Amino acid sequence: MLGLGIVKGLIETARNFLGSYVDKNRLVTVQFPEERLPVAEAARNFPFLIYDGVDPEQGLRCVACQICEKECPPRCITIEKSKDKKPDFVGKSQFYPAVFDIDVSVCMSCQICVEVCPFDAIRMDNEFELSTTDRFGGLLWTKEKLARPNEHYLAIHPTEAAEVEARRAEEKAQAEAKKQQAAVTQ
Amino acid sequence: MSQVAEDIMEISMGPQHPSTHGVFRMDVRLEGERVLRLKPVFGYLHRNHEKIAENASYLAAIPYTDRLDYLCSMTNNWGYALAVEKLAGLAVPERAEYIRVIVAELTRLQNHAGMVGFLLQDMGASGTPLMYAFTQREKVLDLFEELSGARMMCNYMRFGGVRVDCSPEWLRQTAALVAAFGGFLDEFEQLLTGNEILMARTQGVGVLPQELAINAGVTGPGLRASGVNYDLRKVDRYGIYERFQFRVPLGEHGDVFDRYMMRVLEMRESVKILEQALRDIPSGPVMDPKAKVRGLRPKVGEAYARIESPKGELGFYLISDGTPNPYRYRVRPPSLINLTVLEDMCLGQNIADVVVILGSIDIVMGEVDR
Amino acid sequence: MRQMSAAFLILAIMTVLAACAAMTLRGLVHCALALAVAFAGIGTLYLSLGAQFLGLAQLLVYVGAIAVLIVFVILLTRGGDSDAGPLVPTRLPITGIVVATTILALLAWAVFHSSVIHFPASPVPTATVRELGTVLMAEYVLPLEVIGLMLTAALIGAVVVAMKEKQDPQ
Amino acid sequence: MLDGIAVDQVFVSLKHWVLGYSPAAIEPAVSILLTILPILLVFPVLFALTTVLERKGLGRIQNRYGPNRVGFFGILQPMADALKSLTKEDIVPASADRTVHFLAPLVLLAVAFLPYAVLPIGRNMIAANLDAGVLFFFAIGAISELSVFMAGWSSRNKYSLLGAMRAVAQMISYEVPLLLSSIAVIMAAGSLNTVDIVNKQAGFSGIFPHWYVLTPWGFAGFVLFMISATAETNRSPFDLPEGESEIIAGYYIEYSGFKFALFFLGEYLGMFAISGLGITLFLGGWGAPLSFLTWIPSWIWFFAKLLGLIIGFIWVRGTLPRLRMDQLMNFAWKFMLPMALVIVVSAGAWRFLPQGVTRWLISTLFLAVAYGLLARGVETRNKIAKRTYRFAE
Repeated sequence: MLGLGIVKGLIETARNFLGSYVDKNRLVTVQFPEERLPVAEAARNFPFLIYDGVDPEQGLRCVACQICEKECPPRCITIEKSKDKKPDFVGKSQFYPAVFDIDVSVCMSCQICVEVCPFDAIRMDNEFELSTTDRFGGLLWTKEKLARPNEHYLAIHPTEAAEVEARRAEEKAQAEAKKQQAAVTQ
Repeated sequence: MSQVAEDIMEISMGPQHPSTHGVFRMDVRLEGERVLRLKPVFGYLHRNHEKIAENASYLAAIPYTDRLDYLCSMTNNWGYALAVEKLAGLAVPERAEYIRVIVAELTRLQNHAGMVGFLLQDMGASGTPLMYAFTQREKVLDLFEELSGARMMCNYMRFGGVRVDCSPEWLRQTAALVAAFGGFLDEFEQLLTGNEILMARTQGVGVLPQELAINAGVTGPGLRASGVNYDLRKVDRYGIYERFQFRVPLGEHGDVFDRYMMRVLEMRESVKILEQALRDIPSGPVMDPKAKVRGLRPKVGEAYARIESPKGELGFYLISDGTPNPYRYRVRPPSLINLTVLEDMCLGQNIADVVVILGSIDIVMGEVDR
Repeated sequence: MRQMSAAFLILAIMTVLAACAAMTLRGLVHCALALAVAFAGIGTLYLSLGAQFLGLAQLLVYVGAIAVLIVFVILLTRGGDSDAGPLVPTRLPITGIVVATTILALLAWAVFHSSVIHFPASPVPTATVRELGTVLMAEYVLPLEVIGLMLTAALIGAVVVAMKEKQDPQ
Repeated sequence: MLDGIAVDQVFVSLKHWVLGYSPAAIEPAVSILLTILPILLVFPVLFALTTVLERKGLGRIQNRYGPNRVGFFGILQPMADALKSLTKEDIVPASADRTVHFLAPLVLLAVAFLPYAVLPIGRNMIAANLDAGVLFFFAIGAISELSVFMAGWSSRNKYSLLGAMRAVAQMISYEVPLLLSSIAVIMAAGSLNTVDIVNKQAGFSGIFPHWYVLTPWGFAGFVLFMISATAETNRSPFDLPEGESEIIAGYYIEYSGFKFALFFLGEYLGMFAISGLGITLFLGGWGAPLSFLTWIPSWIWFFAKLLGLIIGFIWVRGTLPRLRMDQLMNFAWKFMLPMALVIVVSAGAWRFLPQGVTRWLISTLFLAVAYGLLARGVETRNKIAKRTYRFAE
């Protein structure tokens, strides 16, 4: 019968029209500024550097080993090693980055830098409202803008951060034990 | 002023044409509304993907494969990872194989739904089928974001497994989506498949004969719509596809309606595969522990691996000279090869059909231009 | 002469102007459009005189069909943009004017001396559509059917000619 | 409570009340003005409401909200659209034919407003009670093709020309079924005067009204009338002239700013006018649908039915893809035209057969047989067939 398919189609749109008033999972629109979807835990946008404790300079975990600079596919990270050293969380004196820039306009948030970083110094943030009017300076993030406290990392990626904390605490404990043991043998 | 009616009219559709999927141009010579000649012009989105991959390490090339066919990043990753695993001889743990099948079939669902939505949009249905398809696609993309961190640029697969294991909660959400997808497909078909206007606009339009499809190297739903039984999941049995029971739909006429039905029926088959995969996914590691993340230096040699991506046979050909970056990195783009038969299908058709035929091939310019 | 109402005056001037424009305008499509305006003017004149059916038929047939037909013909034969030749044949304007005035004078004399002018204005016949219909179907049913037949034959003839034309070029 | 008649005639008495104040000399002019002014106000406001209704309706069909930012629930959206179209720059292409380019929207608008003269909006609320009202409506409808052609031709642009030719061809070929499907009603009502047609449908038997749509040939005629009305006003399944995906925006590509808005106003007014005629011919004009509802004023029923038809247009627009040019033409000449003739025959049979079941059976039989044969004709010509698919293991 000629018109039957069209009528069935009309019934289908009518069902959707009425459905959108009746059950919630048909009407899927989220009114963005007022309503916000919860951000997925694993969501990633641009990297940030983690520092322990209070002082971003002292507590910065990054030891400027430049692995992430080499591995980053679009080469958007530029690091300059410092001349002197500072102690890291286990007490070993390490270099630290004098300059650590990420050109956010080049970064494609692929999080390979996070994967290859042996010191858990860089993680992916999920902040996405980052529009700036300044196309060049505004998008070249320096070390100061990138540094974030460890609590922020614990807040946005809880499960992953918990594992990292556990591992670091255990490493610290081992280092302490070795130090006592070294002190005892002296 | 232009010649009119019986004289020849040259029209160039695109690259700013509302219905060429991405930046693509067609120089069409028309007699009245009938197409005499059609010259596809592409290359607007060429980003030198293969040269970049040759200068970068194997690991660094993975995020770039996301951007090949930017609607199905998971299957692109899998194709590349499969090629490198064949080259470097890496084994993949069981659970990772299951996760790969699950995310690949999810990608197929959202790609086919999107394709049908865009096809109807080209036919003039003012966005309704597209909105229904995108509602489902958003649900799949949310799952990808839960799993890999990004909706479309997942960068999820690594050589010898996958980057992150999926949580039981994620598996439960996926099972819920797969269970609801059948209902969506029934509603979708009720709106579209019986529709006389859709049948009139697509049946007998843009016919791709069987031998032309085979000779031109067309693969994927376009080939199966012309009746050729060639699905890499059955031919190559790559990954663990031989463990799942599913069927491959075949068309007879090879016209736009058959290509549309191929997508719909393949979505139903993918739902079957997903149900079986979600049921018997084992636990265990997702990454081969001894596979190094950085500095992969496969031994000298070459490898070609291909998978059944939603667009067709997506192949990666790698030549390694022992250094950390590949000597030659070549992608077999199904969209580009399926596009070569566009003119043969459009000759003699109406200008309104050219847009519909292009929509039925389902091309993504990222993969065509690389 | 009956007292001319304002509306009639405006319509008459509009129609005459449109008719002149249809002759004198340069672009072919402009002429066609001016012609359509003239047809519409005549239609509304009929309406103002109370001949409803005739006025509406005029609007429907002339403006709706014939004007569109002319425009289509111009469009299909690509005449739309070719500018017409010089408007007035420059060589012999005088003889043209002389001939025109003599004919006009002759006509004017005939009209004013004919007996029709002196009749008192006959009452306006109120022919409603219903009576037209019954008369058409009663007394004049044969001519109506013959015309119908002729029109259909013309229609089929046109289709056959168009069909043959489409076969030839192949 | 005000008795029904007063409320029903509130506008008529309002007009007479105002007329009383005007000096005698210009009384006819003032009375004409008082009839025209409401039409010029009410329908553009209805146009504004319909744009919001359309976008929200389409939105809800597609499971999204539709405009809800401007004003409460998006009510002020048409104000925003109007302001936008007013402030937008009005670009006229250099090669365009300026006068015709400028005149096209004006002619379209004039022709769009004229048909309202013969539509009976309420009990004795009709602008011009012409003896041949329906004929006037179709005469004016025929002129709108000229304005579409003027717009398409004067923009001197390939796409707009293609769009104009498509539009004119479509309008001409769908005018014939439009006329023929209304002939059945004129035959049954025995008059071309719209008020007579409405009065003929005014009676009630039991609680059901004597509307023509409730007779078999009337229902088929109404469906046919609405399909050709959709085609006549270039609305959804037939919006080929502005087929976005093929030839961008058809004949009004080169119009921007306020002229573009005028085209939309013209299109929507055309839609209301044809729906108004559909209501008058088939749905009993301002008659109440059920006998016990006659206390509601007559003009409310007219606008309620108009709203119903507008919702129908929006609903169809949200569902159906577009027809191709040749299919559209075939459908008009090979399905709609013969079907309309069969409707006329069935209406004739209905008129001369005695009351009761036989009348129903025979006229429905005419229609069913014709529909079956013609539908099969459409399907074989377009080679439409349900298909089954085989699966390989």
